Amino acid sequence: MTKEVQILEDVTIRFAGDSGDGMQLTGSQFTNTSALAGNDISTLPDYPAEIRAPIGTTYGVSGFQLHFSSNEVFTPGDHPDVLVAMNPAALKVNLKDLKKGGTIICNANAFDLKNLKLANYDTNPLEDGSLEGYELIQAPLTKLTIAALEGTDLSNKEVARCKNFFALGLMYWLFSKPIEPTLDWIKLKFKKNEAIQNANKEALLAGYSYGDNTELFTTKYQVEAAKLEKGFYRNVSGNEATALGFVAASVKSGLKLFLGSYPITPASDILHELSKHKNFGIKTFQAEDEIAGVCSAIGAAYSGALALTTTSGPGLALKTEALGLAVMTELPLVIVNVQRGGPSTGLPTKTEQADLMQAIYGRNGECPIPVVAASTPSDCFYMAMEACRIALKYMTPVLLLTDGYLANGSEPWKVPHENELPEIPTKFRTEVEGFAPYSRDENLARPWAIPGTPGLEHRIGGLEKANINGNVCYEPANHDFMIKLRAEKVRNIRNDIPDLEINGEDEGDLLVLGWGGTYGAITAAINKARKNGLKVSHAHFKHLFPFPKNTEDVLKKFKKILVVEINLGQLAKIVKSEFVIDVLQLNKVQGLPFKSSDIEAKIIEILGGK
Amino acid sequence: MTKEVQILEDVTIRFAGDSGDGMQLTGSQFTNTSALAGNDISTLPDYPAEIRAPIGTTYGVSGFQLHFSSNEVFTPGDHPDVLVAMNPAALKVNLKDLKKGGTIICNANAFDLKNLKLANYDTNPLEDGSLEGYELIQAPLTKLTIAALEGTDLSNKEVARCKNFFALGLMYWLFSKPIEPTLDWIKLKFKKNEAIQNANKEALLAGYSYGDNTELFTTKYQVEAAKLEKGFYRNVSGNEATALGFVAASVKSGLKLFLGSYPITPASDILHELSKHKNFGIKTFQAEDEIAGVCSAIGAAYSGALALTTTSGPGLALKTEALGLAVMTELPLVIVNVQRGGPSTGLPTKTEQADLMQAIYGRNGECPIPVVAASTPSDCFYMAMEACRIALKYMTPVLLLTDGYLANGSEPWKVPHENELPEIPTKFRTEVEGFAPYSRDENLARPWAIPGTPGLEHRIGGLEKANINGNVCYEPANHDFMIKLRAEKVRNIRNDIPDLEINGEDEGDLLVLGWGGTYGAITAAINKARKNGLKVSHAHFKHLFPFPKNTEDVLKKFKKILVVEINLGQLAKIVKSEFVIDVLQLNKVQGLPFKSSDIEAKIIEILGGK
Amino acid sequence: MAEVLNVNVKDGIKLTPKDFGSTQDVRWCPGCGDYAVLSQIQKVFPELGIPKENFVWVSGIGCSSRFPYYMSTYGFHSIHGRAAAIATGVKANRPDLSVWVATGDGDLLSIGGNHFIHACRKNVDLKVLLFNNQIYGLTKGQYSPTSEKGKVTKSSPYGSVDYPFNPASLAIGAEATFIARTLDRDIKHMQQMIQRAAAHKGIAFVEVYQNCVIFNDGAFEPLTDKETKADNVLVLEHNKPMVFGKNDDKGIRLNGLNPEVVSLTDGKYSIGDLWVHDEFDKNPARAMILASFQELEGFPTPIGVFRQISKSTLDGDIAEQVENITVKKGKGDLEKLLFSGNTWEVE
Amino acid sequence: MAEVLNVNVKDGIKLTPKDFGSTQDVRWCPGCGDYAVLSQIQKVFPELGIPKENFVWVSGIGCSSRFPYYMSTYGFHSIHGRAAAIATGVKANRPDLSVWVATGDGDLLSIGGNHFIHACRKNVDLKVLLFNNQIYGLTKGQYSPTSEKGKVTKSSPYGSVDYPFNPASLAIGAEATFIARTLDRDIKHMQQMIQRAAAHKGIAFVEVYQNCVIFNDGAFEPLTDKETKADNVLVLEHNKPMVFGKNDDKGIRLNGLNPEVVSLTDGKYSIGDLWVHDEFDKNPARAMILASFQELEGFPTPIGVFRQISKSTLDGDIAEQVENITVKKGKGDLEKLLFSGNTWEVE
Ligand SMILES: Cc1ncc(C[n+]2csc(CCOP(=O)(O)OP(=O)(O)O)c2C)c(N)n1
Ligand SMILES: Cc1ncc(C[n+]2csc(CCOP(=O)(O)OP(=O)(O)O)c2C)c(N)n1
Ligand code: SF4
Ligand code: SF4
Ligand SMILES: [Mg+2]
Ligand SMILES: [Mg+2]
Repeated sequence: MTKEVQILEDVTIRFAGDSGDGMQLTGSQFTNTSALAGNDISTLPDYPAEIRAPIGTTYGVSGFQLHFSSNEVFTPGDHPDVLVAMNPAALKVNLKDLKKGGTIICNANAFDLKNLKLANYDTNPLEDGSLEGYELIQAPLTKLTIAALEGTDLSNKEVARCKNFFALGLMYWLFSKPIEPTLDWIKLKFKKNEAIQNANKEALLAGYSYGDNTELFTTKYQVEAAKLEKGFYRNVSGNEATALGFVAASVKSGLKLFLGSYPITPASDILHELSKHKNFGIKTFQAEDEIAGVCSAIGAAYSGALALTTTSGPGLALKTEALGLAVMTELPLVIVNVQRGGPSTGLPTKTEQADLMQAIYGRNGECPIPVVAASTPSDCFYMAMEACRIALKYMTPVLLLTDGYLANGSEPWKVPHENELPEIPTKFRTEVEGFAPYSRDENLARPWAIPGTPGLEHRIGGLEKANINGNVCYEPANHDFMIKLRAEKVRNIRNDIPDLEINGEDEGDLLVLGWGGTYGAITAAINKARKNGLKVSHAHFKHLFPFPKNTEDVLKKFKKILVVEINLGQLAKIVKSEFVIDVLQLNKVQGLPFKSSDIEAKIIEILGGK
Repeated sequence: MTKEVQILEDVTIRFAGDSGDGMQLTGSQFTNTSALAGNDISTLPDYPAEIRAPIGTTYGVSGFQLHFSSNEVFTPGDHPDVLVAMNPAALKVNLKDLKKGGTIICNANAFDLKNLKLANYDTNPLEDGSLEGYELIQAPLTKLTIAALEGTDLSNKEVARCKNFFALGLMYWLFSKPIEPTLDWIKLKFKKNEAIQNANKEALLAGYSYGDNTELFTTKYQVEAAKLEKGFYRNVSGNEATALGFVAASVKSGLKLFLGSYPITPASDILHELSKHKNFGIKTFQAEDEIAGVCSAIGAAYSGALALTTTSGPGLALKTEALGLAVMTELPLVIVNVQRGGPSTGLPTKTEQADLMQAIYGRNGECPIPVVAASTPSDCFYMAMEACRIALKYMTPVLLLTDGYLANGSEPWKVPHENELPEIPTKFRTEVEGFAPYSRDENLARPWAIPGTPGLEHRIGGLEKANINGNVCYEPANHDFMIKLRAEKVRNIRNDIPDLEINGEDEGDLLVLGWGGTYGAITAAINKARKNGLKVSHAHFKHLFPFPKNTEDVLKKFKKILVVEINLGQLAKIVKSEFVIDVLQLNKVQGLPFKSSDIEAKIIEILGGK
Repeated sequence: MAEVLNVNVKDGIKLTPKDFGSTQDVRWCPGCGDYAVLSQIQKVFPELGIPKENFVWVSGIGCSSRFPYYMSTYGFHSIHGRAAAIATGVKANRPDLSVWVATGDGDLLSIGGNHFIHACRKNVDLKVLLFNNQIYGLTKGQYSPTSEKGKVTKSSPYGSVDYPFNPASLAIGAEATFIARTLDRDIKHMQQMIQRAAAHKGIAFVEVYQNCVIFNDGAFEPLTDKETKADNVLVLEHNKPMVFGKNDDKGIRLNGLNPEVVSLTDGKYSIGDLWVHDEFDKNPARAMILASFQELEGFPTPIGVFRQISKSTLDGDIAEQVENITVKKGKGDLEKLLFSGNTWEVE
Repeated sequence: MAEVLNVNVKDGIKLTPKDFGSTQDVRWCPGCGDYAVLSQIQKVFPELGIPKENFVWVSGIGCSSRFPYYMSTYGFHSIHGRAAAIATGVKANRPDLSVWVATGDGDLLSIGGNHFIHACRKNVDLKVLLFNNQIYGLTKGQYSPTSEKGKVTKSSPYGSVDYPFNPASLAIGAEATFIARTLDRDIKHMQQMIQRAAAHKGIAFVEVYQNCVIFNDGAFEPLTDKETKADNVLVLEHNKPMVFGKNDDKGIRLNGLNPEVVSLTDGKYSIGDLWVHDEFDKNPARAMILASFQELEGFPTPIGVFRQISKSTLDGDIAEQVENITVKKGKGDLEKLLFSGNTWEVE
């Protein structure tokens, strides 16, 4: 059967099924294959807080959305074009997001009474007409998989588990993707279990040819390669990129990396990733709690490591007392906070941007710590390096903010060559002559004199320090001086960071201001609004404390400013107090990234237009 | 010998000596006596971070300043009129604060070579002319005391230790104070050791008559009683008043008080005070750390206590994660933060106002907690009650900020009668019908259904809650709703608190804005400036989050606003972002309370005038 | 006074396991050992004579810490590591409540270690159930403070370098007054341990070896597998000699302070030579030796009550002090307190 | 590899106590027991053969935690309770340093309890000196986790209701590899303990009974007073029978697991019947019994090394793992790492 091939610019697919159905795997395979085929891509995994919720329940549904395109891609897509639903619960949970008229491909075999009940369906949606208006494709995926694997030695359960590969094969066919990359991957992944290896391979192939042979589809689609910049690419998630950024900073600074951390979702993967690379001299220390995590890192920094600690919101809360110590002792240290839904335990597997205030202000006393944030998964790499650069140059703890969306989401990254990356100069003090632990260089940084250096023995600690000699000092005037000195040191960093960049004209009716993981959604919205003739520009903070020094100039050139954040307006508060200007706000705190359409709608609401 | 008696309006004395010299005791005795004699008073103890630094060193000097007057008193005085210096180190450390031309009364016997050296004096200041311009009175206090106590059974050391009572007697004489209150106190205090009792009594009497007989003084002074409101008074420190406020709140709410705390300077005295009053049904629990302190309080609140936790800056930092839990579970809880010099361990025995940002914003996620602050030592009583009222009415944690200056400083307090204090209604839920753990009353407060109540068994926790039924809920829209609901609940409190009051006209050239312990210094400065014809008024925040609802109206009526704080401008930041207006700032972070003259000078700098 | 100090036990209360089941779906992985604990608790609770409303479950964060949601008693799912601290507050404030802590090896022994050892030393009357699966379940499989050295996990791809805690040793060192161990797969034994914990006045620490099917499957198989169980598990019973093995053919003997595994069939030793378990011994050494079996080659893993001693409780002592002082000084009078100290009148 | 793993000991280093004295004024109260520890450290350090610059002192907050200021080595006066955690970071990063922790009973055992027990179990190569004065000194006299029950202090005006920790028991329970106790007033003994701690590879926990003249004066008087000392203190020595008393007239005998104080003069028992101390016993029971003496009527307080066992260290194992993996996989190559995984080329 030959099918029509239709060319599309842009497709968003969501794979959804039970936690045990392997949707994350299916999604990542499709992602990698599309990437290899040259599409630009963005992904959004979304999994439940439970490890394996009982099969068939709505709260056990795991999803993976990916957006691939022949154009530049900024977000994982607002509304999927295609929903692959492996069971009724997956349909139930995900249908509301599907584009009007979108395609549903579902595993008809899973729509039995038991599963319908578990998903709280009174009637079968495949039959009750409730899916009218969608293109509904009912494929008996389980049965087809079983049929395809007839004769293997695997148990029924094992056979049934291969249905995700069948579905993947079918989707490859539907979107005209090569299956070779996944075949290679299966071979490698299951090299120790040939039976499973073969079964998955057969299922994949069967799914692919099913597409060709079934009458359910009359058309297949093709999304051409995007016009990406020349070079080598790989797909990276934010957490991976963060970890790689630190490895790079370690190599580029010549310092050994030390990570003291306590596992917490969604930050743990940075720990996992770094602990794989011990051959870079990296030491990872899984501490007894977050306090020990940061304290061990402080100890490592004190003794000469490039020291890190990684966590998420509640963990940052626990680390705040120790961060004060790092400020007082002026030690280089990078703290990564992968933000998640709060307050308290909140929505631990969901994304949010509500730790900005905590990052900048959440410590006792006047306790300035530079704060930087990554905008995209691959930007995590560069911001991790940037955080290290600032920490080492200014002898200060630096907070790097990412979020659950960036951490788990992925995008193609044009891999830089080692020699394209900037060096990060370091500076252990060794000369005895003229040494004073709280003397300053031109950046107001104090010397880093590490234990083991003869003649530089000295004492530091959390009590106020006398200027220059660093002794404990209760002198009123010294305290005032040191408080202001620490503030100035951090404020001066604004002279050493890139200007705030503007996407669009540098003046106009509206400036959309953002920071962190909303970058993609804002960019997509702005591009669209500008195409539609609106005078709107976009500026995105990567340095949040201090702000780039041109910030005020940028803001002043726009009639209105809209601050878009996944919180109740934290950046807005800071901008208002810093520049004494009023701003408009768009805030949605749903544990989800913004849809670009939300932002577009808001722009239109402000500026008019369609 | 009859001496001239001169009437003064206003005197500030500072007693200073070695940590072991009993200066805190001497100061408090003088304070109590002056209070009983009807003066208005304000005090400022100032002691070293060391427990007992080696005798004679400058860093071992302990001081106690008191300001007593026949007028209303707002501060412990900017510059002492009289400095009592028990040794060279005490003179060295304190001389710079003494008023030009002020009186120095020093223990001449202590100015021997050893002590001069310990205090780093190259020459004897009593002899080298460096004290010219001051009225220097050299009394051989040690020798006089020994002479007065000749024939007791006490050791030489014990005898010498009585010299502070000799000095006190002399000061009583000099300021025409009765000695009976101290005689009574000595009797009670040393009732178990008659020898010491008698020695102290004799020393006191000897000091007093020495004044009459010596030629060193030609004049004695008298400060008449102040025209205070009628009623019963007692002298209270801020920490005492805080503790009493909580006892009152317990009685007035009918709830048993539970304090979970970990000792920390300068907050520990609240724990000490409350642990004395167990017969009010109060339970105090000295926890293993600050986290256990707040967590035990959360457990107590959950099970129906009026629950408290008390700490200072670094301790608050440790409690922040648990405070998020209290916000999510919407339990009533009062957290007292007695601010001290930061960041980190900073200046632990000194005062500061630099935890405001931490108090309002220092938590992960959108995590609103009402914040109130006391303005004077006795105001701690009322703000402690107010914090309890808000916590119980709105089912929310409430943060009460005081500071080291308020905590240790004292002032006469017109004691309220029990029946003048407001009732604090409480509301355990008992009806089973219609119960839902996250349903809301008119204040958006959820019901307090404590364990032991049949039929109301339910589960709470730190994960996001479904509106009304309180189940764990990962629904995007619910999260957004609950985030906003929690914010609204706290914001609504502005409708239930007193308006921001203005001292002075409600419009003019300058409004001085303050909060917390700067109240006295600002008031004194404003009163003086206004007397000098400047159009300046004062408003002082007791409710910092949310602000009173008339705040914007108040601010708008002034041409300029000056925010005075012992930090780098934290309230200023918040006012700027909240009302998008610019403000002037006066910030001095020296670990000391403001001098009212600093503020006056700033007002003059802004408004002109002398 | 007894009322204030004691958990409210009433006669004639008739409850069934169903009364303790919650309306919420249980969300552990199918096959998780946590289910077993839940059913045994639901089975034992009705028999304790405690009104349902007087039970409180407090937990931290972890798979196991979801426990309170699945009981229809009062429940508090708190934050990671702090369950013991919160439960201490509940119990100190309200000695009339029966307060239970559900916690994991990460929750109790990693981040929560300090609260645990302090609750032990202070003898807070809490029942602490440790779901020890020797792994971090909820965060998807990092090694925990009870994981064996060398364990390969997500955070230790080359094997962990940490020595594990022995939770029983730690509890003994911190002077817990009741220390027991049981197995998720041994339902009857678990019931007994729950009953015993409930009956103890003071901190009752029960370690449950719990299988995590997803991240650490089979960790306790040698102890639960029918084939190997008898040879690997020693069931401690008070006043009974320590016998184990498939045909009760082995025993533990004390040679001085050193335990030895002996055969009962080779004629050298008989039951009379064996170590007789004494739960109530004041000397902590016995329990310590039992706890150390795991580090000894060829020794069985003891389950049962290692130690139970009697001491006053923190919550009881606090309540008693309040009561005594109230009796001595009279019930607090606010008016008097306010006007105490040096007051003076201005007229 | 040895270099990476071991504290840098060099031959021919000539240092004197003066080399370790700081230029800062010592600010403890006159008569404070802390002074004694400082002088003994300054006395022993020159003899250890470790270059001065390789010593690091880490402390928390408390009177005792001022210690680093008074040594002219590298020093870090950190925050309350966290010294062990920070020191762990120092040592894990730099096994070549000799890392010492100065800490108080509040600092180490109250707020710092968790870091302490984890440093014990992981066997981090730290020397931990606990200045146990059974009180919070710096905050002016609240009871501490080692204060006796019933103690009247500022925060317990009616007597504290807490049972104290026994620090040695806790350390045994947490499986510390070296546990010792000494007295501020027994200078020679303290020197020995410091030497022994320094020589131990792994965590060395030394509890010093330290008199706080201001807030808890005389707490250890029975152990330090010339009159009573001999009857109240048992000096543990390896391979020696446990004899004590004014004329060496008493001893400790083990009756089964139970220790007994026996007279050596009434003819019933002689030295040969006494318990012979074995520091190196793997069985933790012995040390546990010694630690429990304090709770037994009429028993002396042991000082000396309770236990010393040998295990690999956390810092050593981490360094070794890094080294092994580097050997196995080759030194990390950033370019390769960046381009690893699925890469593709866009041309
Ligand atoms: C402050 C904080 N740190 C870390 C976490 C992440 N976290 C959640 S559960 C957990 C460990 C779970 O292990 P365990 O206590 O053994 O419970 P299990 O899931 O195995 O039952 C961790 C590290 C958290 N929620 N909060
Ligand atoms: C986070 C924090 N909590 C509390 C304190 C207050 N604090 C300082 S030292 C101390 C206890 C001191 O006792 P200990 O450790 O026994 O030392 P000592 O002074 O007796 O030598 C406390 C509670 C603090 N500095 N930081
Ligand atoms: S991950 Fe393990 S411990 Fe958690 S629910 Fe699943 S099986 Fe149980
Ligand atoms: S208070 Fe006690 S422990 Fe602290 S320095 Fe003084 S005597 Fe020593
Ligand atoms: Mg676990
Ligand atoms: Mg102490």
